[in-house]
Amino acid sequence: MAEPAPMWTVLVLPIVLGGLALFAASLNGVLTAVASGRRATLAEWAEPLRASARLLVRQRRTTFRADVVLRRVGIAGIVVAALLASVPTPLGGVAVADLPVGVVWFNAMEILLWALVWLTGWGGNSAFSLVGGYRFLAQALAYELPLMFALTAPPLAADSLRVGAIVQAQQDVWFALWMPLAFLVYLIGIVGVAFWGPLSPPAAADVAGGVTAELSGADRLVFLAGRYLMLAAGAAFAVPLFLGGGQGPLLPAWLWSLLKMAAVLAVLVWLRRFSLVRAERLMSWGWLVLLPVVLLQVLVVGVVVLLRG
Amino acid sequence: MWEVIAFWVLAVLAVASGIAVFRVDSMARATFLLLASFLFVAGEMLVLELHYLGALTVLMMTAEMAIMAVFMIMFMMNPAGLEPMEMVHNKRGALVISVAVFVALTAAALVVPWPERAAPHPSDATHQLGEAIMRDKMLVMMVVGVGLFATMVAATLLATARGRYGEHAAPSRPEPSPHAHAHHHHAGGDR
Amino acid sequence: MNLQVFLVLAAALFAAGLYGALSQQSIVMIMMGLELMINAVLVGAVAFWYYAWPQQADGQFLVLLAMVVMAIEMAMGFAATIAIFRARDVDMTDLAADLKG
Amino acid sequence: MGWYVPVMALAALGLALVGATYAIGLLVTVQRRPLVTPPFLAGGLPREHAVSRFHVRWYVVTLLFLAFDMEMVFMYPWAVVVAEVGVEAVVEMFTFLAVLLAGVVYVWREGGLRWT
Amino acid sequence: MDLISALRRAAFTRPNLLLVVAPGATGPRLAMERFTREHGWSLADTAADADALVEIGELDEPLTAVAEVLWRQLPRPAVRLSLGDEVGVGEALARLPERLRSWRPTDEPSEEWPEPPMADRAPDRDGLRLDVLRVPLGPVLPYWPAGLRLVVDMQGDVVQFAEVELLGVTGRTRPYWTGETRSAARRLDAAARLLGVAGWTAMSTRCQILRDRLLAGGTGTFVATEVDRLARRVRRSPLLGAMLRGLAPLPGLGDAHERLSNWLAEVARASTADEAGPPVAELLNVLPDVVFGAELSVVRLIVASLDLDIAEITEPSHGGISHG
Repeated sequence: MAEPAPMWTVLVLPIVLGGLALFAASLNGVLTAVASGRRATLAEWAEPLRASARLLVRQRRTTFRADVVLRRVGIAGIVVAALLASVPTPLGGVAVADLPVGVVWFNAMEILLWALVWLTGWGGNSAFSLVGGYRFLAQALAYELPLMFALTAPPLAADSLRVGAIVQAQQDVWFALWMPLAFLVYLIGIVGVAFWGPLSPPAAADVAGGVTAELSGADRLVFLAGRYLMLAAGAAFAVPLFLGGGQGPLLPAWLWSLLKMAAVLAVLVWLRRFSLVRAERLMSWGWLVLLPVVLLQVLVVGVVVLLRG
Repeated sequence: MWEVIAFWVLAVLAVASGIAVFRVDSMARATFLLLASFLFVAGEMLVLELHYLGALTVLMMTAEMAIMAVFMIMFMMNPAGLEPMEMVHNKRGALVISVAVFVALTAAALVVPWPERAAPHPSDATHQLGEAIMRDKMLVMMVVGVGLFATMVAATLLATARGRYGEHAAPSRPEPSPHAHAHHHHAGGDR
Repeated sequence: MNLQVFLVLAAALFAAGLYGALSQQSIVMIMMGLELMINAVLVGAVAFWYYAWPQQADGQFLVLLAMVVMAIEMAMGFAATIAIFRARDVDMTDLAADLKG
Repeated sequence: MGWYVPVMALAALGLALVGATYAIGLLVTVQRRPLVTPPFLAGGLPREHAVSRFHVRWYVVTLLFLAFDMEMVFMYPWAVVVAEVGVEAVVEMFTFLAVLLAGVVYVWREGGLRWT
Repeated sequence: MDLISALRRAAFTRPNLLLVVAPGATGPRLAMERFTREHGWSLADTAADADALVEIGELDEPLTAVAEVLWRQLPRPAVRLSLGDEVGVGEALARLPERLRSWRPTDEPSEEWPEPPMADRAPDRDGLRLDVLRVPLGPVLPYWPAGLRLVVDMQGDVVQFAEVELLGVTGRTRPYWTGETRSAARRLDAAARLLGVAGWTAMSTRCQILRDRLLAGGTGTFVATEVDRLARRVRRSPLLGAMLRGLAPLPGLGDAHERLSNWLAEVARASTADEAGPPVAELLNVLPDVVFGAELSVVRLIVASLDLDIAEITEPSHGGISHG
């Protein structure tokens, strides 16, 4: 069992995750600019910084008789949950804490958003933000179980819940190659956890921004940053689980990890080009399509593990 | 050293949030105080190096308390506690009983000579658990599986209004609820 | 930090849950009290496994069972509450005491 | 216990970062006092408080999720010991899953997954 | 201190706008959308995220009341502008960042708001008597027809009762979409709004670009081929199909997905048929029935799929057409 990692990793993780989140926000800004017919100049890449400055300068806002305590717990909690979710994620072999149950820990941290996003919606005492919070739970009931089973496949093949062991087990072939369905269901789950792209009805424009309908100023900045951090944490965790962590020719391990994380994150950000999915459709797809598919995948992995002996 | 401090801090917080659950007015706060109590207990498990059980408690309890919050908000009179009301009966009697139980249990805990640690700890508690589930606890898991299936069927039967065979088997076009045009002062509009 | 102290913590959580279950009127609040009592069972099981029988997994398995029992209790409790609420438009235990002897 | 010291440090650092953002906000903002207004209702005023008894339509799925979620309790330890225990582990776990999937099919046929 | 002023200068280079549009003032709205698209600004979803409140066209008494409520909901710094026609849009917006930077806190009276009671309960076909929320949809919502307010009573997020109100109908409003190329552009504008509500922002922006090119006198053939390619992609998209198929089937108009496909097919064939669909008044009468029992997201899609131009209604009838 690897010994606990040195403390400097605690300082590196927020920098790496923050950088990935900023990259995701910039890429999203540029894709929107290109879709609107503008050229992808440096100003478009710097859009998130300008937006952050704007939100910091603006006055914060609350609704009357709103539950400010619960809303603040919801907003700040998402940032902390995203950071804690990346605890077992190794950057080229070194993680903040390579827990013996890294996969279960990541699953536990990402499910915290069930409580946190709903609290943000409830805390606004506003019809649109309340509807947004309940939409998040309706979606979560559809993608959460398939995501949990997708998270079970790599540990099954690596005989351990420790992320370091899962990376070792991918010496010859990456898990993404021989369990593609688990990888796909995992990515759908991550897009759902960060309510991004086709799964963004909890914060969609049709209900005036959903859970963000009453957020302004620093509250809005911390909430949207938390959402990007959670998307980055999910994309980053896909690398050790399915893409062989830091393994790759020529470049050092930590650089390979970073490149793969950025690539997965770019694909997830690109998903915003698609239209939304209604909660009712997602519910039947989740239970009647994703769940059997990922169970089949786990069965196949189990049989392969048995044959390999 | 860390362990003892962590234990005491988590223990006090767990009991405090457990008691606070029944003292707050807002149902949302009550539910998430209960979740906080569970998270502190999960912290206690991590202090005892039971990594799997600690993470599992956070995983399962967060989902359950989020669902609990949905039902609490649906069924409680004023969910946000904006108009505090007393929804209790014989509060004093309950207090006396629970304090008596606490004293009795604590006395038992301190008096009875519990068998101290007999054997060294397994290196990987999760592995030990997994081994047990697959071997001598397999029958229990099967019974639990059938129990869960029975729960799904029973809960669905109780909860759904329209059974598959009842008179409104097919969900017909929803009939309009009796709304007079000037509909906002209900006759029986109890708060 | 020994077995006795963990058991006192379990006793405290159990007493808090018992107080809640006895004093509240609404079915859903009583279920919150029951959940807190099962929380005490979790603490007790973990303490016994760590301090008394670490070589076999019965203590850990009891924690899993406690969680399963809690989930089944919640599912059935909510289903019953929905049924009563739909039939009688009320969720107070006092008004649903038909089976009382 | 050594594992969780960096984890707690990271959580504290996360809260510190959020606190710093709010502090910079207070330093830089044009108006420190937050604005208290009614909720945004497309230009209208609310007739009642939004925090109310929200009639969720998918409560049947929550009950199904509670029951099926308990499967995960056994799934993770199972994944760790499959290689050792061998065939009967896979057979047993997938009969367990088959029983639960039967429950899902039942709820689907009862119309639990459609709600409006 | 120069750091803070630098930050404040950077903060307002691309402000968010919240538009309060009078029914007839489609011209300035299109100019506004073109300006924000070309300069990278964005239209705010909610008052909480808006830097400026822009009143477009001639606002009658109810719409002015709406603007007043919204103005008090905008966090500071905030600027209030009103625009009559397309001419003044460009430089009025260009001056906006400067006005925001030079905003100074004036001691506005923070008067109290009327506090609403707790929600009330009502029966529901689901058998559970739970709370009902009255939510006025519109007039100021993303991708929402100007001048329409659909007051819905929701239990959970399912609509139990709907009532149509019309704001800003002053008898002097002239519909903007008249003439040959404009009715083709109208179809593209309606398609852009429906795709926006469905969350397909890339395709919605594409429709807006083609609409503006058509309005600026773009040669018919070039736009037609582009629209044909776009129509094919929209018709074949599985996600959009799952979203729109089967919504609000109306006699002679088909469901939301068919209506969208027909609009784009019409523009592609450049044969803007004279029968421009049923009159708006008739659609408004049908609307409360159609949205009854639907989820809030579905209601938004249905309203966007009907392409309602309130300016076509001449006599100001404020009597709500309600059913539920």
